[in-house]
Amino acid sequence: MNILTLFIFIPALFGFLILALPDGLKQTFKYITLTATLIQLALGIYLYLNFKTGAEFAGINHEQQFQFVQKLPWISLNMGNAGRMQVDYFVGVDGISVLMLVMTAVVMVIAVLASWEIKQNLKGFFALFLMLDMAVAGVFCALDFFLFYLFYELMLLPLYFLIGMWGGVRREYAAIKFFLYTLFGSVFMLLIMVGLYLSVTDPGTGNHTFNLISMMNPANYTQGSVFSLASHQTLFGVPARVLGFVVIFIAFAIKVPVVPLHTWLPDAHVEAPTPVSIILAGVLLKVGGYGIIRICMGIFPEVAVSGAFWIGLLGVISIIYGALNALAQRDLKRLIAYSSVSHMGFVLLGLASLTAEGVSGAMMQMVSHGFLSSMLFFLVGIIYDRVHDRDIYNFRGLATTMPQYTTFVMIAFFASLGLPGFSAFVAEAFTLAGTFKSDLVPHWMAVCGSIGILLSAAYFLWTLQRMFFGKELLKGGDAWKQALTGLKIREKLALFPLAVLALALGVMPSLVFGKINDSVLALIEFTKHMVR
Amino acid sequence: MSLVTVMFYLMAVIAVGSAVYVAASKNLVRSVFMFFATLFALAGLYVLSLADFVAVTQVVVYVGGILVLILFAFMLSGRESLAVLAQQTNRLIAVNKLPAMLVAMAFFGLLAYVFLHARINDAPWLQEAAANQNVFTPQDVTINHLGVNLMTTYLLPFEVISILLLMALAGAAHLSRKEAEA
Amino acid sequence: MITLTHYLLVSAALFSIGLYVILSKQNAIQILIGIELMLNAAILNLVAFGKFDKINNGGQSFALFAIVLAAATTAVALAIVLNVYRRYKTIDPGKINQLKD
Amino acid sequence: MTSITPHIDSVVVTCTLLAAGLPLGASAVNFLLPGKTGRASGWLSVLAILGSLILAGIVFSKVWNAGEWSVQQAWFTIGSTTVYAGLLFNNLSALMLLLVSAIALPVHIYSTAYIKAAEQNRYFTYLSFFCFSMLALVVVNNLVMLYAFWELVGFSSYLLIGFWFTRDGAVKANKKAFIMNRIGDIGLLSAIIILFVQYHTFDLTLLFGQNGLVFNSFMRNGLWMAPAHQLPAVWQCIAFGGVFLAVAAKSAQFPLHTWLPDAMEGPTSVSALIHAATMVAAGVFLLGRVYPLFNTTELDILAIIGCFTAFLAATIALTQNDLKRILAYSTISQLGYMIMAMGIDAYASSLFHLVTHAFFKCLLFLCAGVIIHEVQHIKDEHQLDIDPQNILYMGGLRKKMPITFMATVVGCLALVGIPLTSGYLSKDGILIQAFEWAESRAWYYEILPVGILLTSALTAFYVARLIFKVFFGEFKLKEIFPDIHLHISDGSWAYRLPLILLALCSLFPLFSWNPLLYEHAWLFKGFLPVDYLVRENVYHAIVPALINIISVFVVYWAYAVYLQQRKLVFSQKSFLFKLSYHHWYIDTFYQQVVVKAVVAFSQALFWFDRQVIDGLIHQLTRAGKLLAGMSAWADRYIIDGFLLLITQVVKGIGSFFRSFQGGKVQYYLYSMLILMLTLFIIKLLV
Repeated sequence: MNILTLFIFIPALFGFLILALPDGLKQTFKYITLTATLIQLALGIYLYLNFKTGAEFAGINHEQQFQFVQKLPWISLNMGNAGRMQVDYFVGVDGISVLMLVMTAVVMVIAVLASWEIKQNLKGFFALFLMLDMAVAGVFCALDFFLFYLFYELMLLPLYFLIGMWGGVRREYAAIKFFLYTLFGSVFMLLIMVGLYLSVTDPGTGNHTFNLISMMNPANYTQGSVFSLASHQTLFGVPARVLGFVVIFIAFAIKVPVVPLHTWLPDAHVEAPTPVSIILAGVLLKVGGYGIIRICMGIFPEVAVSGAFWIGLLGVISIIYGALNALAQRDLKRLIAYSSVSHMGFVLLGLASLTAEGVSGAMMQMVSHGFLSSMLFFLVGIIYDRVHDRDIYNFRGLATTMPQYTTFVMIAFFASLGLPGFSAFVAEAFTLAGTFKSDLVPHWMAVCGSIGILLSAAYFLWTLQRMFFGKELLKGGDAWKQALTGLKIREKLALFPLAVLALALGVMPSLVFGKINDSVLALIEFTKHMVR
Repeated sequence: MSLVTVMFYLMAVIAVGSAVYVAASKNLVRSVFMFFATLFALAGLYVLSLADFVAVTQVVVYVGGILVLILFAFMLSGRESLAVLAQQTNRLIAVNKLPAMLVAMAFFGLLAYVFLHARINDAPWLQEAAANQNVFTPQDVTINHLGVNLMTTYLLPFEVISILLLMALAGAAHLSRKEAEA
Repeated sequence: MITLTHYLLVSAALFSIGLYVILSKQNAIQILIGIELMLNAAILNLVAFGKFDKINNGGQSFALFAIVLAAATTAVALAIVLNVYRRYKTIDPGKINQLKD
Repeated sequence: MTSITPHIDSVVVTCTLLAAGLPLGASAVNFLLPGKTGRASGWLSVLAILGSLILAGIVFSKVWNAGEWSVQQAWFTIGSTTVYAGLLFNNLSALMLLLVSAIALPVHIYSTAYIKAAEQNRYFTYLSFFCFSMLALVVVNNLVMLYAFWELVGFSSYLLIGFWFTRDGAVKANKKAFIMNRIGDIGLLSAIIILFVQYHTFDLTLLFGQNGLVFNSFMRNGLWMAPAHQLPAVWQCIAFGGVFLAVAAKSAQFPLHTWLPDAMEGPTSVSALIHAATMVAAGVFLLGRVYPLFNTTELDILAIIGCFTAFLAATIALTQNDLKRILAYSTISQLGYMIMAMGIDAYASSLFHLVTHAFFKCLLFLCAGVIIHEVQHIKDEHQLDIDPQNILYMGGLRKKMPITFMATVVGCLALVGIPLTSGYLSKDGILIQAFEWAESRAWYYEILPVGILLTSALTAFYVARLIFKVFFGEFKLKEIFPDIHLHISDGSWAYRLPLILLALCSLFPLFSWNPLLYEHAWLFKGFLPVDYLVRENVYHAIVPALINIISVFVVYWAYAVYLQQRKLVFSQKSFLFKLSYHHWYIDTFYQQVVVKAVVAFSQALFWFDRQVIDGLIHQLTRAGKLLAGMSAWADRYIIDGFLLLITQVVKGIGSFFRSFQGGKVQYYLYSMLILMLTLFIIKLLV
């Protein structure tokens, strides 16, 4: 049995188990889910440890360089004159995706631990949760565009219900907004996908193929097809490949999210229950970044190069805009949501630079943000569970009431604002270094990006000062004080590993860089090669 | 203008005016009594048309017979119809009457058109009658001649109508009789 | 000078009024009155033209017949009206519509 | 470049690592064993720093004047760049290592008495962590790690300023301190990135060492040429600007100095260690590290800023009433000296002053701490509503706390620069070199040494004011509240020992056998190029004499004003007094203009986000809904309506004809009549 297949479908298996069990056993559901995610985590660690590095395992555009590959024919339809329609079940990892998988596994465990507070309709919740887990894992493994798209869309459905049914007051609004936004992006991606399918042939069989890796090789495009590099076709007066890039980029930019397309995020985060917020911020945003690397840059590298300025500009705008917006918030969760916008802006900026430093920094930022945003949302969830309020102005002096909690908050905040020793610092510093080094984006973008670091200090410290320090003063008075108990074992169990991970990645960045370096270098080399 | 002319117009106006009142009045009793006026005015017109006997018959049969009959029927039909009638809005031109009004006007227009364009006064048989002295003059005593004619020239119709009257009498009596076994 | 046309116009007016009454009234007795009006209009014509038949007295004779017939029909009609009233408790011809599909 | 001298290598490296690692260990132990450890945690940290001091001494003895060398090990690889973790040994690192641990030890001892037992665990966690960051900062060999520890000292400073986190003032101050330092940090980060891109390395030795990369780069045709890369010349200026921002933030130079006085909200021992002696000197240290980067213009800017800051802070210190704030502004002022010294090429003097200043300013703060501690006791005992740091409540303390008094006097004399103190040696060196520097330039450069001379006079005045207000005259608090009991003393040995130690270090013998000539100080020589030629000129005689005469005069004047109740020249209502008292309104300006503008801007952006961007989305939604509504309407009324119309028409025709068969007599009549009429009309028309 292929380990990736196991990784993907373990959650589904347990999901079916939950569906099959009677409602009387509903107290066991969370343990079942926890077991599933723990198995997944174990598999993830196994993957990480056994992942071979070296230039011959770089992946990116060489199918044979991927590891843990499984390729099975899945849909094969003889369509007469149109040839055979061929969709493969094709999974595999390279340096870029293996880290995403490990991170996903960790975040999922944390999210399950955060799900303890869910009280209603447990069966539905955990079944959807595991379905989401499966879809996310699938997205990161899939090397067939069709499969990728399938999992990509499959993520939407459980999320819609998870937000819409277990969310806050305006959950329907948020869920619909989220759903429509994402669907808007992905529907057009479908068109491009079909266009690519019709343009690309498998060199082995001569059939059209959805194989992502085949799509990266210009030689596989049939002569005169829409997306062929040589044919310079235009659609609506725009070069077809530019259009394809832009459409797919918009789809993933909505996920990231990039500034003019971000407004679903604060609403979705604020309304979503804690575990869903964690998954949303920890994993789903990274699907956007991962997609940009794997698909936008992989298939349309020359457009990524020529459009680097605009991508970088969007990144810089996201960084500063998100940070300034965070500064204006009084809802703690919304503040963190906007800070996510800001931090994910670094990812975009790093990717735009197309330098080894920038792309590695962006990858690091994704992993780092995965852990840190999970931690932040978990922390907000803790306080929200206790008093059902998260307005910053309603709290003061929490450090006196909940010292341990405050310690974790401080770790999370300072790690997020890029204190050296934590992962975000390495990520942001090298993102900026890569940006400055790059010939594709102007130097001033790096300087502007660094202003985001300053602003992040401003909003996090303001929150700390306003909410945690000073004389104890709670809006709910003694009732709140009673409710604001110290951390439970379960909560510590979730927070502690995250803090340790953030610290470990900051002190030993090679944990990440060591695995991704070959792939990143290959990607850079590949884009340069394509441009030539 | 001669007295005859004046009388004609007077009678005509009374006849038409009272007829209009009959049509317009919501009060059935009033309209029935106003119908008297019409009938009297018509009797007057008969006289002016030199038909004294017809005028007398008109008064006797209609006023003395038919109208009394109508009043009886009306009273027998009970308060209810009165009440229904009293409820009707007292407007001359009610919307639901408008089609009827229009049709009636149109018919009047039609008739007037025909009468005005027919040039009846110049009809050949009238000229002939005038030439043969076959026209009543106010000095004539008509009633003798009429009696003779009824019994001679118009004997058959006279008898047939008598039988018809008898049948009507019997029929009316039969109809108005209380139904014992109904 | 009063000509035939005058009589005809008066009779036309009476006829039209009778017509109107018949069309618009919802009371059988009033409708009957309308019929009488129309009959009288016809009789007026008979009388008016009868003036020019001194020898045969056709107009006046038939005017007499008509008057008598009118009386007869009225009597029968009223009897019918009474019966109708007894059966339907109304004398509105519009409401006696059992023939309607 | 990595000239490893084998025989001292391993010992020195181990010692250095241990010296930095011991406080980290102490900090970690304290952090992980929270709760009721109480004083034990304090002693753990003291032992750790004592160990550091000894190790630092060993390192110093082996590294001082032994050339420059470094060791390193690959840390991680990113792309094709390998980032190393390594140590750099030269005179500067060795000296700083020793200095930091030497200052830290007395402060640690002092703190064991100063901080309540219940809070010691947390306090020493932070303090040891600071020592670790600071010690590491001075020995690392590359810019990435330099930046990391640079920010970590800022972070530990943040923790310590806000140590009493229930006080609003403290937490606001630490937020301010961190954010202002962050401005410097991003400057430094930008500079590091620029250097990295330009030279493809982070290594300090490679960059700034003898014949390093920086020496081999030059400007040509508006381009900044380096061996491997070139950038537009403006980026060199930006790199300088970044470094300057970093220095200004960390060393509290204008315009980023306002955080330092606020930082006095922290415990006094912290102020002594971090905000007087060590961390704030890190800016000067950084300048020392990257010194070769700057060109003449940039150095001039540094000198001007330093001189201006020195003057500015001195004028502010004249009128402050808060004991610690006076010292804080004095610190800013002295840091200005150092920066200026860097700017005028007096590299060695600057570092010399850094060291001497560290001792005497730390001493002054600790003295202040003792005083404040005693007043605080009175306050707590009698439930008085007073500010224990306000010098207006003090007076006549010299008899009650003789050791403190003596120590303060020594510190103050050193600060003013009276002969026989260390301050005299270092400060006079700066002044003399300032005059020399100005001499070789245009006349208007003279404003710098004159300004700094003026600042010296101002220093003498505020120092005298402080001493007279605090130690002479009568105890004012007793006058205001006559029924209080006083039992003021110098405190326990944990207070006295550090004071005595530091006071001794503030005198000349530690630095030079000759109390009058700064050129003879061993420390000074350690930073000079080998071929440095001592230029004997007239300034060496005139300047020290001038300063001392002025100082003595000013001190006497202050004595006259404050003790003999002569009238003050400046009225408290005058503009100058207000300007000084309100710190030149700089803080007000930042708060009112900068902060408010940023906050307002962020609110506006949020409004924009909600109303415009999200509003656009909502409008789109509404448009979509409208479209849907329209098509639904069309579906219902046009497409469906058409079918409905047909049925309606058929039905209408049907009922029209049916109405003729309605059983209503009058309708039959109607139809008959209308038909007749119609026929007639047709007949008539045709």
